[in-house]
Amino acid sequence: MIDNHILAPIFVQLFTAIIQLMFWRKTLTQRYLSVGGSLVGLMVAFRLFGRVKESGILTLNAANWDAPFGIVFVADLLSVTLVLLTSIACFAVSIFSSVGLSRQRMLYGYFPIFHFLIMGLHGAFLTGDIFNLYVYFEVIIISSFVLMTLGGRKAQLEGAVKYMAMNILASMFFLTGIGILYGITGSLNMADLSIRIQEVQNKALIGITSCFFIIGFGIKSAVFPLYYWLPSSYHTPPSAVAATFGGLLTKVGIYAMLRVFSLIFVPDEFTRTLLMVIAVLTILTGAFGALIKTNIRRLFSYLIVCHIGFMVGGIAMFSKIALMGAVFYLIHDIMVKTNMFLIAGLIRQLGGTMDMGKLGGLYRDYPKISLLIAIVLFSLVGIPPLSGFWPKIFLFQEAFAQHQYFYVAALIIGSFVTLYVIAKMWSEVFWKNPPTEEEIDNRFAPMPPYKKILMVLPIALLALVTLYIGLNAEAIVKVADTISTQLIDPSAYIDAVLGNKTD
Amino acid sequence: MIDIVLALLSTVGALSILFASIGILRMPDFYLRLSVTVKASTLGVGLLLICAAIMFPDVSVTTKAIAIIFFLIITAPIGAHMIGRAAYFTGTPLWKGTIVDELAGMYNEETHELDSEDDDDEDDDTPNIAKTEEETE
Amino acid sequence: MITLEAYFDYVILPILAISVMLVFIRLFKGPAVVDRVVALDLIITTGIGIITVYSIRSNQEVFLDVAIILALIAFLGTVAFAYYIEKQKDD
Amino acid sequence: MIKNFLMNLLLSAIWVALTGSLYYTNFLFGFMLGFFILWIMNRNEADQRYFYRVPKIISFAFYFLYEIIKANVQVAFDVITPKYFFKPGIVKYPMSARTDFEINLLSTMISLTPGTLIVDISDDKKTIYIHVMYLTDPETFVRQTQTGLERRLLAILR
Amino acid sequence: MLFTVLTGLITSSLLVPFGKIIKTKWSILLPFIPVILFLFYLWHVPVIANGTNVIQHLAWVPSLGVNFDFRLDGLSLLFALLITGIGTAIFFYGRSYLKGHVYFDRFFAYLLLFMSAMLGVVLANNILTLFVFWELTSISSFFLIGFNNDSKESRNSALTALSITGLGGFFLLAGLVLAGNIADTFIISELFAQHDKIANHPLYPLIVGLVFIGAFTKSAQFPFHFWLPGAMKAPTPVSAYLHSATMVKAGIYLLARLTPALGSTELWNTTLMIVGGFTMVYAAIHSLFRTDLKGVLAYSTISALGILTFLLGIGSDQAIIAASVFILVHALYKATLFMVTGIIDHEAHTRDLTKLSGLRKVLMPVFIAALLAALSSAGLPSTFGFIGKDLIYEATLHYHHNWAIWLTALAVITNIGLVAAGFMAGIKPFTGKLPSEFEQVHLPYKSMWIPPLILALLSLAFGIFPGIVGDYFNHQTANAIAGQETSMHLKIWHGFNTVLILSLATLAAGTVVYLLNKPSRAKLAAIEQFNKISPQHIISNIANGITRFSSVYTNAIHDGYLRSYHLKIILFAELLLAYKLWLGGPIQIDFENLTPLSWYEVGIVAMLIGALYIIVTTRSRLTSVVSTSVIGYCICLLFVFYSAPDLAMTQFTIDTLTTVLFVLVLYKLPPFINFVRQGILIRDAIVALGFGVIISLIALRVLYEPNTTAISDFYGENAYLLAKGKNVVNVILVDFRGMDTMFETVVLSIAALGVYSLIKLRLKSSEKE
Amino acid sequence: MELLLVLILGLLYAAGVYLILRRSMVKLLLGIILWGNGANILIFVLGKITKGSPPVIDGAYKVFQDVYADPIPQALILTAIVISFGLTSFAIVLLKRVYALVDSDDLDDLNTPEEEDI
Amino acid sequence: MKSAILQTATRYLLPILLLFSFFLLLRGHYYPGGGFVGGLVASIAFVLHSFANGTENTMKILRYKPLSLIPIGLAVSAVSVTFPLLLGFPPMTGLWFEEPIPVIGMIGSALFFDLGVYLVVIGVVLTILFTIALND
Ligand code: NA
Ligand code: NA
Repeated sequence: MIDNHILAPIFVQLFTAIIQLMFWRKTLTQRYLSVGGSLVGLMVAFRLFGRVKESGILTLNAANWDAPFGIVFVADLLSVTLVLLTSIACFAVSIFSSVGLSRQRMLYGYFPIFHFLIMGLHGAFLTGDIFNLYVYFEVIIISSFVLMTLGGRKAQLEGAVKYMAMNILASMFFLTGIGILYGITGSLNMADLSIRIQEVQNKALIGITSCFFIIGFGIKSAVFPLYYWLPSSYHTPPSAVAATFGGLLTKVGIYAMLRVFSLIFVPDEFTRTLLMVIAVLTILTGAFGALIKTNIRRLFSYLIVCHIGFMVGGIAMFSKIALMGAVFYLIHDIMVKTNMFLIAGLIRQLGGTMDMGKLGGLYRDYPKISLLIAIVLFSLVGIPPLSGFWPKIFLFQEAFAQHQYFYVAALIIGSFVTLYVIAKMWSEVFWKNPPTEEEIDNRFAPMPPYKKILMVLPIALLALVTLYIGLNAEAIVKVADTISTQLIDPSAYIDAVLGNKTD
Repeated sequence: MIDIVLALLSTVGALSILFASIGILRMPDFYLRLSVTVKASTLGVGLLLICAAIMFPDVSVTTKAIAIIFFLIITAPIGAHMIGRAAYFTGTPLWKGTIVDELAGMYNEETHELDSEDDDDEDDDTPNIAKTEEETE
Repeated sequence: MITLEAYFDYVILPILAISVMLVFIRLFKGPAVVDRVVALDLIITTGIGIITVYSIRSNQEVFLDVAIILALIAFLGTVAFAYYIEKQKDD
Repeated sequence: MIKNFLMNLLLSAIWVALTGSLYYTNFLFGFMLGFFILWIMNRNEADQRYFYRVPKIISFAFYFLYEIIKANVQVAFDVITPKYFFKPGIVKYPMSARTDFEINLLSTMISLTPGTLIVDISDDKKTIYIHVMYLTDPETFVRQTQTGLERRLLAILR
Repeated sequence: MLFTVLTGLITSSLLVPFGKIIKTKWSILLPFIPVILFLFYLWHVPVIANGTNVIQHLAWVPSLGVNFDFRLDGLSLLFALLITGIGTAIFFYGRSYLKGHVYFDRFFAYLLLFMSAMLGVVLANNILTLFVFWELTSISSFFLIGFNNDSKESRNSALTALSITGLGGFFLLAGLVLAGNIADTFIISELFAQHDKIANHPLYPLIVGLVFIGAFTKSAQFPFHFWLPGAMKAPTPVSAYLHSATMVKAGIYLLARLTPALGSTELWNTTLMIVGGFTMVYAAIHSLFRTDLKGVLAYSTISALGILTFLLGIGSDQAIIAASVFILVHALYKATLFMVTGIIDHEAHTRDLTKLSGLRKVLMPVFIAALLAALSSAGLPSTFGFIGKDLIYEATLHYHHNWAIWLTALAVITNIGLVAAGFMAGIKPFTGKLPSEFEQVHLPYKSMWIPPLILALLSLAFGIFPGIVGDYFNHQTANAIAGQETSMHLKIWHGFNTVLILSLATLAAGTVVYLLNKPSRAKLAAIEQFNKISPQHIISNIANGITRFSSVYTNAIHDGYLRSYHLKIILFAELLLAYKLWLGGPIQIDFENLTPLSWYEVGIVAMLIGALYIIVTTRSRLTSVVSTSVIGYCICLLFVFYSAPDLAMTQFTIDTLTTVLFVLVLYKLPPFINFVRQGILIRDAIVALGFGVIISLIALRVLYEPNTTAISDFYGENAYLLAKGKNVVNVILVDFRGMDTMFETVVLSIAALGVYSLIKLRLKSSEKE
Repeated sequence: MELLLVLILGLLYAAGVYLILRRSMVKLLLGIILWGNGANILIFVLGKITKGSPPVIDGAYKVFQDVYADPIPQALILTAIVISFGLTSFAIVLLKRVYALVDSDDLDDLNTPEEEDI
Repeated sequence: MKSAILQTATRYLLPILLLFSFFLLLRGHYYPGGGFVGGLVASIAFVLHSFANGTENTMKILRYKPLSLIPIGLAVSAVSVTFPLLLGFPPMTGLWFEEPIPVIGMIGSALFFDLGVYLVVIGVVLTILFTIALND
């Protein structure tokens, strides 16, 4: 079914950013535009989600050229779910930024670039063309570079250099992969590729090609042994930026893996084993790293790595149940990780630092905010019945069914370490009295009430979504079910894109 | 007939370029290399472009050829002057056989201003001429 | 009878290719950066020649468009190098 | 003078239109034809500068071409023979050219001539410093250039 | 039943906004919550006693099979009554205990949350639902143990408790999911029918292992027991409620609950017997060395939990009956003793057994409660404890192997310890001379001493009328555990038999031990000598080891050097690609289809290679930039040769601009320094060449593949006819694939904005975030 | 000759890798640029390449009369070139800023042990 | 450091290059060229001017900050992409005037799109180079 609304989320962000650029250095206008644009984007995303959920996969042939000749945009349930989640995160971060970010940064284009980033994410989720996906990846990375360096502090720049180098490396692998893929199939449309790749005689070559995508997306999603950029950099930018990154960027890698490996390179035995080994080592690496970090954001960074492993494991097992687990975890993770970094920002406003040793007493001083944060923390840990719990059931189920005991062990270790470090963080940051010798640089207390509300509101909003995911898991399970069905059997996707021509 | 003209023009052009390249390789100092290459190559390329103009009977092609020659003629000396000046300023030595350097000491080191008259109070008047062959290679 | 095509293929283009390589030797040897810049400039100029001949040879005038761009822009690189080599002396 | 030039252009355009073929050679032919007609028509007018200048330009072009070829051959010979014949040097050259355009044209000409290269112009735009390949002595070079290239050039421009 | 679970949850969350109100006199409302729930379950007693089960189903996540499936049978009912009944006592008690505390509201919020969770655990008829509540008990326990969060010890104990039970929880989840997978149902009552299928499955040992880890951590079985004494940092009402009467029994409950599904196998029974047996003896002995009242009680609790595990391990009808009774016995007397300890602590401000004595003079009613509880714990005939002990010995003596005697011996040793421990906690503080410092001690609020007294009296009453208790409560409990009808008839008098003799001997021996064993610091110090080999020590060593390893590992692999990251990434890529290439067999080249070689190309390529060599080796930045230009320029020429004028133009302009940019930025930088050793250079060169070779080989392999040109043919055919352009590349860029171009300009724009901000924006140090 | 292109693309990748393994940030940038060029040539050579016949329809005609080079890789590379220009220019400026802060382009110096306050 | 020769030459080169850049933009649909190369050449013209006369002077010629060209260019291309939506076509659909116009040829939305690209490229390149140059 062809539908022009597919591109609406992208264009809403694009025009928001362009209009903001026209109001260069008018930060108040930009703030209103940002929140307004995000809200419109959110509504558009909801609408699109509703349509796709009702009427199945929608497609749009850009420039009116039939697939595979033009660039096609495809809204299947996976895409629109991610678009919706991104829009929610965008809305929350947008509110948070409007009070949590220094005016200087706003003066130098924070908001337009933020919206370009969101646009890139939407584009990546919606496009049905592999090279177009590459372009969106580039939009994403360049805007993330800029956001990461915005402010230009030393640590930021140091982080940015590493972040940048390795992300460009990822793009290179991705681009090389696309080149080879085009060389063997002569096509770039993913649905078309899905068909053409089966006609290629040289199966070894397909295996080789898939490796480039594994490495490219592997770097993006920060899996072992390609993850280094993430812990090198995620602790450096402003929290609103880190929230966008932490919640969304690595997940694009996971999305791309889901898409490419379901549609083009259906994982063979080797790929699955490889992905599984990667998944297990990623979980362990993230867990080990998280154990020793005392800075909240560094800790969260390693937790991102750890949990990416959960999802990669789901992809590695590549069955309906496993993908349901991975997709559910993806949905949960986007909301929670975004929120975690917003929370880190809030904590920083409250306590003046992100070092657990120097923090303390937040539960005493801000009990209600602390409880709100607790909900998010528990969701992250996967305390049932909160959101992180449900996908693990699927993952355990499938891991046992496929006799992936290392993965089971890794899941347990990863979950446990998450529980432990989060409990430790709670104990240090919220329970412990703050060390007396240091003066607390509390920037929250002197804020006017409306600012305080605007700062907590996005966290509460995301926490609510998280609670919804956890308490109404049935709805999410159904979505994940449909998504994973579509992933396992991409014929619906292919028909929707090429439909008129195949028959 | 046209073929012969074309062959002749292109041969001269190509040889000019070849001489320029031999020149840049052989000349003993930077200024000589610069001096030798710019013109010969411009001439050579110009001749080749004239070949093209003759070869394609279109106005557009002739215009293009003329445009390119025109650009080369304008830009090549300017480029040479810019880089030559930079070289002199950064102290790239002249060949040991150089007989005179009237530019020596004329620059104001701070402002890069160049005088037309010799101010006697300028301290450094020694020409930047190399003593040995190695200094310029 | 030697055709003009063959003459271009086996005489002119090789001469130009050899020229480019000779210039490259200068670029390789230096010794100063200015030498290399001049070599680069000459390589590009020679390249314009090569493109011109190639365009004649393949009977495709569109390649001359590339030559125009080269002629117009190569100069900028030289100017930039000159400008900053000189500026570098200051600091 | 401008009027004559424009008229000449118009005539050549008409010629091209009449013959219906837009080639440079055809245009050039039309231009020459027009020049001739204009010259005939304007023989009695006071302002004859246009008709003197055009031949001057042409003769200057040939002079310059000759100089280039001569110098080129000289340099080429020096380049391919093992022995160096040149005696280079940087010479201070006081210009008569004054306007920017004149200076530019002059320096372009000097630079385009093989064996000479403008190194720099003084900031008061009175002197140019020229790197010369075949230098007997600076004074001779300055004198030859002043009487040769610069004089001919200025004659056209002024 | 759902409402009983939700009541606590809802009231708990209501305390967040209404916390201030509940700190006032309205706090009297709090205890009525458990009261109502208790009455509700009491009302069910007759129904359940008939052998009927009450079942409730409410869909929640049906696709996962996780629903609010509740089932009330004998086992659930017993626990539900314990939870709400003892809960009632604790709520009354705790309301006074914490009167005026700043965080009074929080305390009850946690407690209510806990109560709900615990009810959820025992009522759930779905293993995953059970697990949901199971974890909630751990969490609420975490908050309660850490309630005094100013104290580092409290926080650490909370963390330890959560870590141990949490880790167990994840194992349990894995085990439950696996069991559910095999049985194809998560409904507990349906699992029973699948017993044979599960037990015969090759993964059965794994299930049992995973479930055991969950149960043992929760129920403080050796070697996971040590979190429980630490948990005593919580306020005493919490210890009484969670850490003796209810939560720690969740593990026992789980074992009992799953016995019909997973039990009755060699593996199941033997493991439980070994672990339970060891725990009960180990903890009983340990309890004798403690000087802290709560410490004594903690260890005796562990011991009691060991007994229960042990009984479930024996698995005979008698053992199950014994277990079902002992759960109640223990809950009653231990909750009493804890509350008594709380009163002592509250009034005398110490729990140190070496100091406490003679308190009966000032705390008479409390002493009565304590005495009754101690006697019940000692198993004095006519107390409920006597019945319990009887049944235990009955079970061990009738063990069907010839091990009966050894099992009995273990039980006896444990019980001697428990007798002595009970006396230490219940009698020692009250007897002897009243030291002057305690003369000011007075009775607390009635609401603090009446609840323990009532529980103590119940111990007595149940001991006198065991039949009623047995028929109404424990019989169905035992049936539920056994999964079949058991023959339970509790009697106060069984006649003069071995069991009775053993009971009396235990009592006597225990009394002797109590009299001989004077708690002292020296003895405590003596037993702490063994800490080095204690599980706590070993596990914390392991934890430290893991932390150290994590540190070494993380810092080794994430060492801060970009080039080392790159090296790892590249090596990974090389290994992967090389392996795949090798799998693909020899490479073929189809020379027929290649374009002819021309010499000018060779010249350009040679120059390109030379330029590459310069870049790689030069120490001048400007030279490397010049050479990069050369490369860009050679590529531009190659693009011309291979019919890509647009590409050549763009490549060249962009290359020139990049050069300008480079020069603009670089002229200030000093020359390269040769930083690294020769060996590393060679290594890197090999890695780099390897990568290049791999890519080239892959390219050759692709070249051999036939080209598919359907799409480019379409573009070629329709560029002018449909898209009105003749430069097909441009038509692709602005029409066929215009979306790429649109967003590529966005990339450029962002880069420009980034450059602008990067250069212009300098944050003032005052501006953060 | 495709083999020549294959040779240089391999060398470009190799040189790129070698340079990104160095300590200098300038070399890192050059490495990335070279690698990007290698990728472009790879895309180029894996399409259908042809000499002397650009994908431009001859002025007088509406469709191609002869063989022509595959325009798709060209369009892709064009996009890729422009994108890498954006990335490169940003990276170059980042290098400038890093140099201003750290006073070196040595990547090994980019390890401030704990973060400064942001 | 200024060179009189360069300054004079730039005076002629700037208009020539700008003209040429526009030529490249317009003919892109038929011959090599297009918005990208056109924009690059135009910006190179200004960069050259800035080398000769100093960036401040070039900024004076431009009157507006090059940065402001970016949103304008983006808006032009974004509008030309989304405009077909108003007529019920998918975004980016090529819309053409019926009759060709001399010199330029067929006029259509693709040309506006390319114009947007052209403006963006100028804005981007000049922003980058001038920001750096002015900051030195
Ligand atoms: Na191929
Ligand atoms: Na091919």
